[in-house]
Amino acid sequence: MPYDVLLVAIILLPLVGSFFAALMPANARNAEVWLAGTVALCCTGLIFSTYPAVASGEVLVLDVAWLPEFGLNFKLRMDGFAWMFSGLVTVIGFLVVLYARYYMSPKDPVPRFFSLLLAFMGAMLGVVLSGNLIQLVFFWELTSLLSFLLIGYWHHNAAARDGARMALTVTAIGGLCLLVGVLLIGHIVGSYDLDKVLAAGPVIKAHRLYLPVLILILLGAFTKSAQFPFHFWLPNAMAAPTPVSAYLHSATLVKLGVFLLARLWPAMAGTDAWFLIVVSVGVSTLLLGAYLAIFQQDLKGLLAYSTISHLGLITLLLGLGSPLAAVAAVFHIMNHATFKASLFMAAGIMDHETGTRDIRRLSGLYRFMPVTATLAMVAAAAMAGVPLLNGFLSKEMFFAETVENHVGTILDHALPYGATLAGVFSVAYSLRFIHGSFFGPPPTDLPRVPHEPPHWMRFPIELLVLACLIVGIIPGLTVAPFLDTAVRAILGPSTPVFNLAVWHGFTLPLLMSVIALVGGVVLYFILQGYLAKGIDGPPFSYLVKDRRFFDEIMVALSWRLARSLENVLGTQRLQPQLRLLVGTALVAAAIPLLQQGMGVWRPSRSAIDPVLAIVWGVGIACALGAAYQAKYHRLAALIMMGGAGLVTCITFVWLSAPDLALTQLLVEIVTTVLLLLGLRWLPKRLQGVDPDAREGSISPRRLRDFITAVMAGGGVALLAYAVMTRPSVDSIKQYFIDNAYTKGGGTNIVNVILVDFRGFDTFGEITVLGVVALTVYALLRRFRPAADSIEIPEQQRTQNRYDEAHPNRELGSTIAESLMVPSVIMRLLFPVIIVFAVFLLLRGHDQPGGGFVAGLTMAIAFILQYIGGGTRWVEARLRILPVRWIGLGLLIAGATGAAAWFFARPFLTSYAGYLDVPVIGKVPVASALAFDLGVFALVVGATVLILIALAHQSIRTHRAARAADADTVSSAKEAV
Amino acid sequence: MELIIAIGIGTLTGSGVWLLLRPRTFQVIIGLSLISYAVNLFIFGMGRLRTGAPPILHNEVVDATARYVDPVPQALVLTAIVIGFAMTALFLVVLLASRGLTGTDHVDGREPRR
Amino acid sequence: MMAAANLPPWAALLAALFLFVGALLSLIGSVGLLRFKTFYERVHAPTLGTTLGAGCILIASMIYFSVNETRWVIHELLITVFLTVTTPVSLMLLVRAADYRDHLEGQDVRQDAAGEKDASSSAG
Amino acid sequence: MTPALKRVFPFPLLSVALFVMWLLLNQSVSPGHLVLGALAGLLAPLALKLLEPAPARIRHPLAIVRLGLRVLPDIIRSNIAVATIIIGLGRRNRRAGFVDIPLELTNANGLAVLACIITATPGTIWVNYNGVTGTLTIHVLDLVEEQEWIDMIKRRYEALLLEIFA
Amino acid sequence: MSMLILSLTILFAQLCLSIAMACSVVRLMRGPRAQDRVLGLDALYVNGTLLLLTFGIRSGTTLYFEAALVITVLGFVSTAAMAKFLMRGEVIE
Amino acid sequence: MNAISEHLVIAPIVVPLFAAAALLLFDERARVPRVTISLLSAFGTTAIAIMLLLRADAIPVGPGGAVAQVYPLGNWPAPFGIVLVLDRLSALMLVLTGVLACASLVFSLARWDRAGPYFHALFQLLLMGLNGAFLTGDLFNLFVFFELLLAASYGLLLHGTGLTRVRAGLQYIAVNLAASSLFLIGVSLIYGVTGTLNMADLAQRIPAIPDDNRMLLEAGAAILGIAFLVKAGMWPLGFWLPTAYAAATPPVASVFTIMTKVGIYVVLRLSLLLFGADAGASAHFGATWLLYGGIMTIVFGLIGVLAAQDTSRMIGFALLVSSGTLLAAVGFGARPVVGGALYYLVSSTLAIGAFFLLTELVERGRTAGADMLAVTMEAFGDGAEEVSEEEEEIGTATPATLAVLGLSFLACALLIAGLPPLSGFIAKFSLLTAMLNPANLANAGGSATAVSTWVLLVVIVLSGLATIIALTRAGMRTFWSPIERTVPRVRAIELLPVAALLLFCLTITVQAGPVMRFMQDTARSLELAHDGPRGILPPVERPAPPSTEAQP
Ligand code: NA
Ligand code: NA
Repeated sequence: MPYDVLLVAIILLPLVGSFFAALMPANARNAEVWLAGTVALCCTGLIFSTYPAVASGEVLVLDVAWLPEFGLNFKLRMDGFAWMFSGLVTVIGFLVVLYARYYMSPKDPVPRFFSLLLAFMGAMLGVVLSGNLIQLVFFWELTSLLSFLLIGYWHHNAAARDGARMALTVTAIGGLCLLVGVLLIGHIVGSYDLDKVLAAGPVIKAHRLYLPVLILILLGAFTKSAQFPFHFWLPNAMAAPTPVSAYLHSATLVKLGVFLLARLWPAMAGTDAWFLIVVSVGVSTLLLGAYLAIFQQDLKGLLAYSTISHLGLITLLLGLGSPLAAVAAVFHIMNHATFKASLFMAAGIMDHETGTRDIRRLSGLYRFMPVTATLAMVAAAAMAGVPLLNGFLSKEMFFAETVENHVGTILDHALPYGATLAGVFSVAYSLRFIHGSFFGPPPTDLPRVPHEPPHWMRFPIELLVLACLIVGIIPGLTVAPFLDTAVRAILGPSTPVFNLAVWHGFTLPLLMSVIALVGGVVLYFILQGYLAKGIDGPPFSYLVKDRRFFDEIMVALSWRLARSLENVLGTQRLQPQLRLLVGTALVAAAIPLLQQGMGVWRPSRSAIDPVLAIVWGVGIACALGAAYQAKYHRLAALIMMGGAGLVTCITFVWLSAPDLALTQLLVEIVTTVLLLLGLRWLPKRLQGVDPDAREGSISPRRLRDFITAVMAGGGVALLAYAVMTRPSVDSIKQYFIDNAYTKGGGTNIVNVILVDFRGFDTFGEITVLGVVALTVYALLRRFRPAADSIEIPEQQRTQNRYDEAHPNRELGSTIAESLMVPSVIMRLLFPVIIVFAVFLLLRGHDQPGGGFVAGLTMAIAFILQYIGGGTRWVEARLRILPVRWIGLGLLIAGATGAAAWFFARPFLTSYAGYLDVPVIGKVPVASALAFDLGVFALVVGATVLILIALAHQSIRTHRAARAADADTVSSAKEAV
Repeated sequence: MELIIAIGIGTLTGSGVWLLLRPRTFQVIIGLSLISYAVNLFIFGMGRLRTGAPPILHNEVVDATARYVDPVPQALVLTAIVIGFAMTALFLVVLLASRGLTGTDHVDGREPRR
Repeated sequence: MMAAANLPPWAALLAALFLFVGALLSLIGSVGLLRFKTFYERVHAPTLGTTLGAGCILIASMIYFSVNETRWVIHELLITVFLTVTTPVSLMLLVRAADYRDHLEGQDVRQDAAGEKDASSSAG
Repeated sequence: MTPALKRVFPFPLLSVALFVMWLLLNQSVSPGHLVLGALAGLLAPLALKLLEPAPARIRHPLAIVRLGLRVLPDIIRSNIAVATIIIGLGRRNRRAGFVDIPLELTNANGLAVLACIITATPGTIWVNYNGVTGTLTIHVLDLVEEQEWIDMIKRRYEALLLEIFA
Repeated sequence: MSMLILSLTILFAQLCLSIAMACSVVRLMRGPRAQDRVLGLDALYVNGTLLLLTFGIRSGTTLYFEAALVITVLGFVSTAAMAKFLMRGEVIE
Repeated sequence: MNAISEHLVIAPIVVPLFAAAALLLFDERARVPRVTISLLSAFGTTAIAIMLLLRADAIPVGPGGAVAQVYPLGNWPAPFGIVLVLDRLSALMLVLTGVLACASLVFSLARWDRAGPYFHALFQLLLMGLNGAFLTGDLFNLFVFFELLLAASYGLLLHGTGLTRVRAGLQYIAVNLAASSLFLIGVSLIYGVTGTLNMADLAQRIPAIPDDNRMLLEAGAAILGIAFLVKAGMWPLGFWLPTAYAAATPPVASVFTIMTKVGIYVVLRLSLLLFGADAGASAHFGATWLLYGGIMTIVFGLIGVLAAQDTSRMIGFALLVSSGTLLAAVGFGARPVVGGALYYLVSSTLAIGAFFLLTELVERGRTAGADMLAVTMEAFGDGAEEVSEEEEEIGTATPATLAVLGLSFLACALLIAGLPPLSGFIAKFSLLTAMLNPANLANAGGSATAVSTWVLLVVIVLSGLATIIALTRAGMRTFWSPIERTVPRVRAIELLPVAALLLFCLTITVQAGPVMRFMQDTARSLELAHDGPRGILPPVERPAPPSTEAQP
């Protein structure tokens, strides 16, 4: 198999496997295991098959362009280090799969488990094999996500949920830091390619952004590897099923942080900052983790803190910056993976067989499960650094490195003591793990009767423990070449010669080991009394409950702070929003004016016309009056608005815009009727009772609004004046004037623009009208009036009472009398207005008028009948289907536009010509007229629909009110 | 003349904005209407003002000497009027629906807390 | 401003006369609207403008355009007709409305002459 | 009028009026507009027919002209009268008031014409018509003698209207 | 000369009509009752129409005629609607 | 103008229009024909949009810009008549609109289209408005289409009515009406100073504007910009957005996702076209404001994402984040950033659109008030620490529906938060790397980076984090809730659109290379969009000589 295919296969196999695992039925436990196991084994095989090449120093590469624009290639890159790591991932992955077969309950939904596990394996391999830093981050984030899902596998369990979320939050923060760090590396190096980045070490270290990059990358690594102060998520992740813990939290996921440190070691390590930060974090984690591990009552908790401690150890080693330390780090990565995975599995077996992981309740299990106990003891001994086991070797190398002098600071000098102390702690907790659970009197009151697990469940542990032993006894023959291959990939030519041997003679490190062993045993027996009291955690630990602390910070930041900030920075009320809108627009417009000078003050281009001035005096009075009255005197405001509208309309006439005047006027009329129709549904408001005024203060809000209004008015006036007093610019208008008749076939230039030059605008505009009409109709169909406006208006009630009180009158005769004459006239006007509408429609192209004006006129003709005769009366006689009018109007206008296609012209291309009709003579024929007809139909339909839909509410609610009355009457009768 | 129109536009805008910022829906709709008058006049003014020069051709020939007012803003205003009308209608119905469903005519659909 | 300046004097003067009378009448009507004390009196005032006032101005317009364009320009007649037909509608309705509203507030309208109170005029 | 013609021209006067209106609106008597005007006169009344207006049978179309000639000077006279009142030249002790007038006219169209006349004439305004009692109430700006108004309205206008709309 | 007189008369007439509009708007603002305001608006419309007619004479074009016609034919609709609203509390029943 | 294909440009506007008109002629009860028309139109429009995209992509980017086709409506030449302009950007937006619309429409067929009358007609008209806004090359015509799409959106937002919708609708409409007034003032001011409405013509005239008119032009552009930014939801103009979108029915909210993008589209197009590097004294006008406004929008959005109590509102805020990111990217201005932003636009629009659909399906099985409860439980603890020993450590099987919903939720969350493996990550990465290396990664060489870039970078990263936290919270309380929930009844046509949208995201992830190449070409063509031989304006001297040639 060519290497590139092989590399892809290594990544793809688990991912594809994950997909198929997800599809299996919920109880297909064995099938899942077969699938997952096969995948893991295949991957292992593939990885091992590359060993000869890798061992010879070759770097296998697959490079596929993915996002070449931004330097992101899909690049897989297998060197010695990646080989070692990927091997670890797949081998332990296989063992965990096997173990999980027996660990998971038949009732557990295994497809999800194995699917996630395989996906995780794929993501891990993706990180490890990444040859592009962005791709590395890509898979890195994926591992965070999948670990979240795996920790939360038993999501009905609150601890699992919280642990998962905490893990995700912490590692996601780290992941984002890493992303930024990597982006900065790209910025510095000019590439995200790992090879290029590793080669650019000196450039990076010399760059002014080195420190930020370093900190960001380290944040990514430390959060992932649970380094102090980000260690707290790992113990909380122990709510995951044990196979997950064994896999993620010993061998793989948490190793990614140190993997990254090692991977970027050539590019980043070796500076003072690196040493200071990495070593101090490493040593704190090492000590803190080990110390806290002693006091855990949960087997898995103990292992979690121990893992933290060991990761601290590896971090520390990588921080030292010496090649030998790097060798030790890589070696310990392997060793820790083997013994910690086996210990997790052992803890899981105990949990599985006894129903608890609480060291306080476990005791004397050796009698029930001697084989497991023996295996666990060997693994724990490896963890404690007992000679002849692999842990001893790497720990000795570690001790030796701490003794070396690196940069000569206090920290450097203090390291041996710290290391020894950590050794003492680790012996103590290892002893506690073994002694607390396997020795002592037989356990009482366990949920289950303990016994040995099935053999195949123990098999992974046996294999791993065997590895511990072999490596521990004959390292040079077994692990040395692999280690060398891995380390060479990191250190390259500077790889030191190292000698893996059990016995180096009586050295300082050996002394440290002895002190650690003896001290650890002593410490354990001193602490036994305290531990037996059953307190979870070290003395005074109740003061700092990291999980609670984390939760509270999260809630405070992400919820309480966010909510109060949202209220400060935003609002859900309309008034402030509008105020901001107006204010922002004011500021936006003011900035260029203020920056470049106003240039506004020029004399008017024409003299002040006293008549127009008086007319505008009227208009201004109306505008101000409307603003003043709109709250308490709605009708008055409406009337004044009408006045302002009239003045606007007169202005249009004055300033040569007859079409505008016509349209404005008609719209004015329809709007007035519309608002009047709405007025009936608004609440009564009496002057003096102001629901919006706050007691005893002239509202500063009103003052602010007043200033805003004045500024907005002034601003708009200023802009208008500035433009109007400037000479006109070279405008597109001349084209319209020149071509309106010759090419547009009409003399009314405005109308020709509307239906021809810019007919598309009109097309859109009528569609808007149609849409609004439909919306209004839809909304009103479900209209529900407020309780206090359901009643028939007071006037009508009085008049009805009057009619009922007089014997010779019947209900409604008052209104009939009042409307008798007006309705006769209104009816008579119906055909007149229709003819008028047709007139306006037909002449539009040449004179003021047009489809819209005609349509409104027609609509008013209808409305007038409704006003005069009432809804029922009209609808008994006229059947108007306004929605059809709208649809028809759209169709006509659209079809007129589309007709041009048949003449191979663009949409809306017009045709204007003359038709010779006998007797009558030449008749102008313009497609624009057909278009205007569409406009007309639509406007009629829309306007009538809106008005009538609103008018119908009255009779609907009258009906309802009457029905309610009848109900009360009948119920009263029943009561009697 | 420009001055009068500018002051008129300003007053309409100012009154409209004042109403726009008021708490009652009816005030807002009147405000929007006043603003739309102002905007229409503003657009219209952008073609510069001219008396007695309506954009209607005489005798069906373009008289090069005749100076017509700029027809483009007029066409724009016509479109704006129509759309403004539609929107006023819509806003009215929505405010009525809001009044019906919430029982109040406050713009936020609830009476302000005291 | 005047687009055509070739009106014969008689026409110009006649048009001016009608215009003068019409505008004055309309103004007087509106002054009346302002001066009268009660609604029922005020309601009479605008009719000055809608009848003779408008009529005179329309006649002036007809004279002006007919002479100016040397053809009958009499479409102003339409305005006259429509004014006569439509003004009464709103006035009648308005009077009826005032009648009811007074009634509602307990004022006996038929005897009432003065002393209208400014009650809240907003309805709805 | 034959029933067929009646169906085509339900309101002949209206048809004529609309035809004239069309020509006036277009300021043209070109053949095209004559046709269109005829169409308007033909079709638009059908819209009115849908509304089922009160039947209006006009007996004496010429009486309409007479009525117009009678109303016109009245309006001019009233204009002057009201104008004098407004500028303060009227009598000091002017009294405004309501006048009830018993009417014989019951046709809705006739009443409508009367209403227009009364309201259009400055100084008088139509207030109410009680359909049960047949009483018309008007408001008069300068009420000298109630009976004088009653007589004038009945004699000058109602009589003619009764003649037109029997 | 006669044209000058006519011009001056037109100006006078326009001033009269615009002052008439101002009077109407004073009534419209002052009320005191809603019917007075509506009446004011009605008068404002009429005066506005007449002003447009004089403007037509002043500019010598009949193009503004339609605007005036529309006010007379349809302008009463809004005042009528207002009156009906005052009378019945509803425009369309 | 002979081939039918030439007229294809206008089809995205006309097809929905005719569909809407036809829908109005059918009775409300005739469901089958109405649904058929609606679907045919939506899918047909989308297919046409894809064809147009291919056509636009075939035009090489050169000094003359890269306008694929100019369609003169009414056969009037630019700048006098209105023209439609097809280029990469407009085609891209058309396709995006179409895809989102198809998904929402199909989704709505399960139940929502019957929540009120005229859903399909309004939907088609919204499509018409959107497509028109994307295609038009005329500033005032843009206003018309804006109003059209707004009007339809008002109708659709209020579809189904009810208290929340009406209350939100009132705000939405009031704000947008005020903004429309600003639009008009801005457009007319620009016309008053430049004498043209055609965008390309404007771009040509702006450099030559005399200095004593320039401030008016800029004031007009600023006012116009405010109107667009209201639509885009920029802080402090976008507070209405989360409320309105949360209130809308899910398919409507989903299709609304594209509406914020209309504002951004216009800002992008106009700021590069009118105020690009060649705009003389007005070059880069407003860019700084966009940058800072965008940053503030992201900040506000991320705060809102955290503070939101229900998922739809949260998505609304995520939409603000997306808007802010895009605005800031537009303000940033560099071509690779714009290219990255376009990719981000597509990815985030599809993701948020899918999420709006999904949320309703997910929430269907939940009891009201569960959201609030979950938050308070998290905040004040629910005694979960005392996990009982005996608690059975055995999982519960997830029903298939829930599993699919959960997976989709996860996918949406990843997309929005910008986490791998979907396009969200690619988008965010592209933006960030382009920001850091605005010239080119290869010769970045540690060039100096402005403070605003760092701020933007931090804010974008933080927004991702906030999204992760908030969506984890939302997802956990939805899918991992200890509160008993019924499995929602979900129909296949409801899941299908969500899946399709997510699949689309997956496709652009895998095909990131070619897609990004297209985006970069788009960005480049926007920069080069000056009038040239293939440009929008005819190569004639202005003013055009009056031609006596008769119109056909
Ligand atoms: Na040392
Ligand atoms: Na124990």
